[in-house]
Amino acid sequence: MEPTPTRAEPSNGTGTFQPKITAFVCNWCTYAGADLTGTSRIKYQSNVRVIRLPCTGRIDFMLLLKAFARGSDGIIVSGCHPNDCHYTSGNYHARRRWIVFRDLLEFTGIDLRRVTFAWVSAAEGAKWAELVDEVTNRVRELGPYREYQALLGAGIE
Amino acid sequence: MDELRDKARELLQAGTVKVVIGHAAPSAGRRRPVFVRTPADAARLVHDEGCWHNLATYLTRPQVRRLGKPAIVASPQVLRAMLQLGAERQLAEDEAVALAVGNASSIRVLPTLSAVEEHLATVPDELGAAERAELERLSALPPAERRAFWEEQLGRCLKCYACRASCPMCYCERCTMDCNRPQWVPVASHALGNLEYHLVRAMHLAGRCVQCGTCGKACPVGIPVHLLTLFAEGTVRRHFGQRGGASARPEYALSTFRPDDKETFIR
Amino acid sequence: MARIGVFVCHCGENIGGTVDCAQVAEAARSLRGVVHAVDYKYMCSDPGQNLLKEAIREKRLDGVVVAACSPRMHEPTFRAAAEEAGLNGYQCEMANVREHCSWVHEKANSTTAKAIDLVHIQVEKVKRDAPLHPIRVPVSRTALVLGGGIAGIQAALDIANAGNQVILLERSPSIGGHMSQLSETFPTLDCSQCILTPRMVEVARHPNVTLYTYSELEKLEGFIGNFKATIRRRARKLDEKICNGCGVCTQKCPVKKIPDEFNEGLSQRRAIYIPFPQAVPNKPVIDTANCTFFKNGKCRACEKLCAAKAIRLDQQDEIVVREVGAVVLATGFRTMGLERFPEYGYGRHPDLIDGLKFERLASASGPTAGVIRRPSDGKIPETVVFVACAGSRDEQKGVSYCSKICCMYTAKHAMLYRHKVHGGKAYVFYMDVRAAGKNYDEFVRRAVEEDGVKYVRGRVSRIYPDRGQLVVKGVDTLLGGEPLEIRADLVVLATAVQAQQGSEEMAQKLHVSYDNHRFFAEAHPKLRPVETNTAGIFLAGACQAPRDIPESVAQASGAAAKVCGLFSRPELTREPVVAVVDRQAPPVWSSCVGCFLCRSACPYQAIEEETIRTRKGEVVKTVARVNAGLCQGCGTCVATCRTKSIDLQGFTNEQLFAEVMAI
Amino acid sequence: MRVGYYPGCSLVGSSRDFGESVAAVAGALEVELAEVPGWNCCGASSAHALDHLLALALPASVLASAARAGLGEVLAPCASCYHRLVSAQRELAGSEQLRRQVERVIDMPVGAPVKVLNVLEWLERCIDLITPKVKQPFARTVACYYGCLLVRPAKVIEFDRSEDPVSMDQLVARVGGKTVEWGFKTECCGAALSIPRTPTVGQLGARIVRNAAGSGAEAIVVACPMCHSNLDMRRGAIEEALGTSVDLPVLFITQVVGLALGISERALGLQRHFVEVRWPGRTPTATASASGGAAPVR
Repeated sequence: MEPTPTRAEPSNGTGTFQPKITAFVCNWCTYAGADLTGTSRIKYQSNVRVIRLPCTGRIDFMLLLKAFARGSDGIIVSGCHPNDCHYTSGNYHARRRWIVFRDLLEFTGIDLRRVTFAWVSAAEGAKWAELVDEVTNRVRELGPYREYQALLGAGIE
Repeated sequence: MDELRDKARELLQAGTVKVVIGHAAPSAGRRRPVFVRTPADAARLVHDEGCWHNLATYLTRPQVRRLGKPAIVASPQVLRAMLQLGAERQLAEDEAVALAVGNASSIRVLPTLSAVEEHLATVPDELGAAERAELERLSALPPAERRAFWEEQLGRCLKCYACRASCPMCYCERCTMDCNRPQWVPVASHALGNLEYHLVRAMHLAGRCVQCGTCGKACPVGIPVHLLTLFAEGTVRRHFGQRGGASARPEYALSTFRPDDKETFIR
Repeated sequence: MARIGVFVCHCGENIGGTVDCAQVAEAARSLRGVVHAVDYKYMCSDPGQNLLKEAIREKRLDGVVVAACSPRMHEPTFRAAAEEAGLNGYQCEMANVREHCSWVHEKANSTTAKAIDLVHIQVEKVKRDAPLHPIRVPVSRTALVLGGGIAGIQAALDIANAGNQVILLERSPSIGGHMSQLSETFPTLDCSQCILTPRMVEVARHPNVTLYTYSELEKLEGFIGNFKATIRRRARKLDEKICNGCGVCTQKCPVKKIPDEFNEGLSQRRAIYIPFPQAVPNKPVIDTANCTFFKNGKCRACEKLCAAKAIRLDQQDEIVVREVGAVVLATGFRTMGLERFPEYGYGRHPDLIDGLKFERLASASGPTAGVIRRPSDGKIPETVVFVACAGSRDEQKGVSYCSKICCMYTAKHAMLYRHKVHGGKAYVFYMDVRAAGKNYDEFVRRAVEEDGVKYVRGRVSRIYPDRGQLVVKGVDTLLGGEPLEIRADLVVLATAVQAQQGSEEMAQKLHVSYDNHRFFAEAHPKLRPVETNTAGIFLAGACQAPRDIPESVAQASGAAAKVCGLFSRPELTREPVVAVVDRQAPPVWSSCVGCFLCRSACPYQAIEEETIRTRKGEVVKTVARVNAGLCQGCGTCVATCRTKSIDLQGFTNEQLFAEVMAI
Repeated sequence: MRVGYYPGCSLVGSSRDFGESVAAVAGALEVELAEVPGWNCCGASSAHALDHLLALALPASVLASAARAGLGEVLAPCASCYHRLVSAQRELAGSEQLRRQVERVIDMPVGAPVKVLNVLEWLERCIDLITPKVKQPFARTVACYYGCLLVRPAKVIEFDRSEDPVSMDQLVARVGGKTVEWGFKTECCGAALSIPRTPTVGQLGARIVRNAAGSGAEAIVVACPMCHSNLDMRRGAIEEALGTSVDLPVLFITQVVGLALGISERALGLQRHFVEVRWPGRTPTATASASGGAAPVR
């Protein structure tokens, strides 16, 4: 992948560590919820980058691994609350996948404080803002995910 | 042992099967898979502690399929693998005859998957004490030490894929690892790629693993990779009460769900 | 090499005020594959859109990214613009730098940096956008309506009147459903038969409607626009075309004393019978379970007596298969059986009846010609107690919901009784009166104020026979909870409305979901009330939840409108955002191994089997195929597939991978 | 066969006839009744109205002693006792914290779960011992009256059908009797109001007796001391409410079974009844008043 002007850690000029947060969200609930945060002009920190998918059921666990591999310090995965899935059951399947994947990450010693799962509905604009700020602050506390990035060693591409 | 050979001979003589998949002892101590195709050769069959391959692996191999209908010397793990293969439509109801050995003192000939399922109902499906202890030990470690442990272990991985080749459930013609658009996992043996590979393996076996541990035994550099799959399978059993190799019906824990699946971490 | 254009919108101050749009455009220019990048005040304005179109034409762009508002806002706008300029609409992506950036962050470099990242993500995505084309599925313009009650009849008529073919399927020998059993209807007290029978005749006569009574759906295959319905037409044992419905057979048949279903067992019918005088079709049917001939091969009285020689004792069931494009489920409801009420003696007592029985007693065409007589001895009851919520809103009975129609028909019953039996006493035990609806509460008030029906707010704990009467033990919670006993000549239970017999099997046949009370589930409780989760299958009437007549009719027309919309074009077009299973050249053919573990992950049963054969026709293997007609594009199967053999158009693995790598 | 036995206060006091008939039947069936060592009051009818903890602690200590004595099953013939024991058991099983609290009060572990049996349950279990021993089939038509405590609340008691129980009817049938269908199987008899509001008990009882008689029963059969005393001892009040006298004796199910097993009426305590059993072919024994029971309250 070619270098881009923003490969450097985002910085708000204060010099404090600015974590890179990648969010995988479903189109119908969380993405719409984040839109609502915008239309309600609720402010939150700018460290998050949102990847939009149709449904949490589409979120391949490999994507989370790749986000870490690409240097994300924290990850958010969010979709519709149970029962609210636009596709009726995508989020239920996702939930099972997450239960297993999360246990596995823990077992291999990956820092679970850096992976946050949430249900954020299209009406929960405020919750989205809280979620992002909470995760950003937590990950900032934790600092860069050096342990994982160390695995990168030589470039992986 | 004699009984096993007799049964194998009978089947071949009767023409019920064209090949018997089992273990042979080329030299003292060594055990390797053998494909017996003549009644006379049945004498080569051995079965003892030293036979660790999960022979079900060969049931899906095109080269073996070409030999004709097989009988297979089947430990409980092989039988479970057969059921799982059945559930995944890789093995038809009466496509292979199982010669059930192990817990049951005498050999039982199981001509169909339903027979296998019936037989397994009487066989406890438990993790070996050693594995359970090791899993508990690792789970008890502080995260940092667990990470260190796996970093050290997986750091030695050569990406030779012996674990994959030895696994009865890794029959896919194109594994995620061989998928290059996109190149999900870097090909080279590399700390990160190795970790990713083994995480993928574990995830793909969760809910399908028959807990034979063959992958671990197959590793040339002695990485306990089987602990990862055992753990993932254990998670599925713990949370969803579903087991890999429990039946020939397609009930894959990760493509089914219950609205009341319990979890504590989603906020 | 990609030729991507990037267009950064200021949205006036909305974006421009916080994000340095010029810098974003400049940064975009440096991205590999980007050959054109500009910023503009209002991209969605005409000049803005023209900017986009011109650039597409002049720079021969094969993909554009519009960095502006949320795609949920303007994606259609810009995709349309792109199309006009000759670019495939699905090669236009939006970077959401307003809702997700300028509106939620302060003016700062980091905010601009984020905007640049968001653009970069979309650039990587659009580079890998394949041109997609709306999926076209042919539609056979025939609708199958299941159930010949008022809902089914209404749906059938509406669909047929719009010029489409309809097959109306009814399980029993005549259409009409529960409504045909009713005496008068609330809140107008007009006679049910009088308003229903014309509709029954109309639908039967309609040139576009094929009526299959005494028939059942065996199975339904296929998908929206292309269902294949297998129907069993049960043998009436007579030739409908020849039979002139004279009815001689139904009077002369020696087998009497069979409880009459239509009259709820209050009268008796013969083994060959016409369900009721206004039945449609008005042709008899032989009840083979009770017919002497079918028991011991003797009799044949009907055959001998039939002047038209229409009886066909050797007639067999007939299986017909029909192509249909849509299905309307209107299978109706049933009421809770009295055997479910031990506290009321299991309804063993003849004078303890349910609402439908009372309808028959009150109906002019009923067994008592509309005179209210109690079943036990035909005496005209001097005191009648009506019990509302018999089973409804009662967890003990497994019914947590309100049956909705009981308050109204109980008021109607009490009213009718008071009209017919002057000086008779009518009591209604109720939890609370739910009379929401046009002229509904007025109706109940009338029962209380004009017709002197005594409403008692309280539950009935027990009903037991005592010296030729029924003692109703209850409590009046409005009179300080005083226990109360009423000696009644007749007791009418407003039993709970429940899902139709066999609704579960029906749901499984049609792959539609149902709630925990076995009512069919709508696709969305508010916004898609007449659709099911299975495309092309719609709901009408009480098979979805308890409904009264006006609601059933309204919903039926709603479902009909959906069907007509679907039939309005020869083929239906659907979003091409669907999953596809990979196909490759021989000898691989497909990386799918056919484990079909993806199947149960699909909420829409869209995953089918496809057997791949060589040119010589020998089977290579059976692999998965996604039915584009059914797939809704959630992508759950994609994430489930170990071999990465399934991909989701518009959200492919390559795209998402690239997006992550762009961060 | 051996079963734990919790008589409670009634069976050794106001309803000795119940206690005697239970013992007599058990004896005839060669079932040993192992009395719960050091049993105490179950707290019925007052404790749970006053103090929740007390209402739990009393039955809990009975259960604990039973468990300690290694009794897997405990027969509690009195419906109130049965009701209290089961309710407490359920509630404690539901709350770890409550259990610990109660254990502190009674100063012993609640211990292994004990299966509490009411008299009908017990007789059902013994049915194979009973049927072969039936000497003179109980050729009578009776109304089985269950009252409120044996089958309610359904969620807690989980015995028989709360609205329309049948276990007693089945038992009577097994020993040769007939039972009538009637409307008052589980209606309230007034229970503890017997003393504070005797006239009310009279009215409630009146309806029960009237309906039983009206449906052709020769006797009412009960499985609860309260029901019995309210229908038998309070017959005076009942007849006042009815305005006439009704010759309708009230028997305990154990007495019915006992009679069928050929046990003497005296052993079954029949003579303690206030409403004498006057059946054709039966030689009246001395009436209750004569046999030194409490005088009928009129």
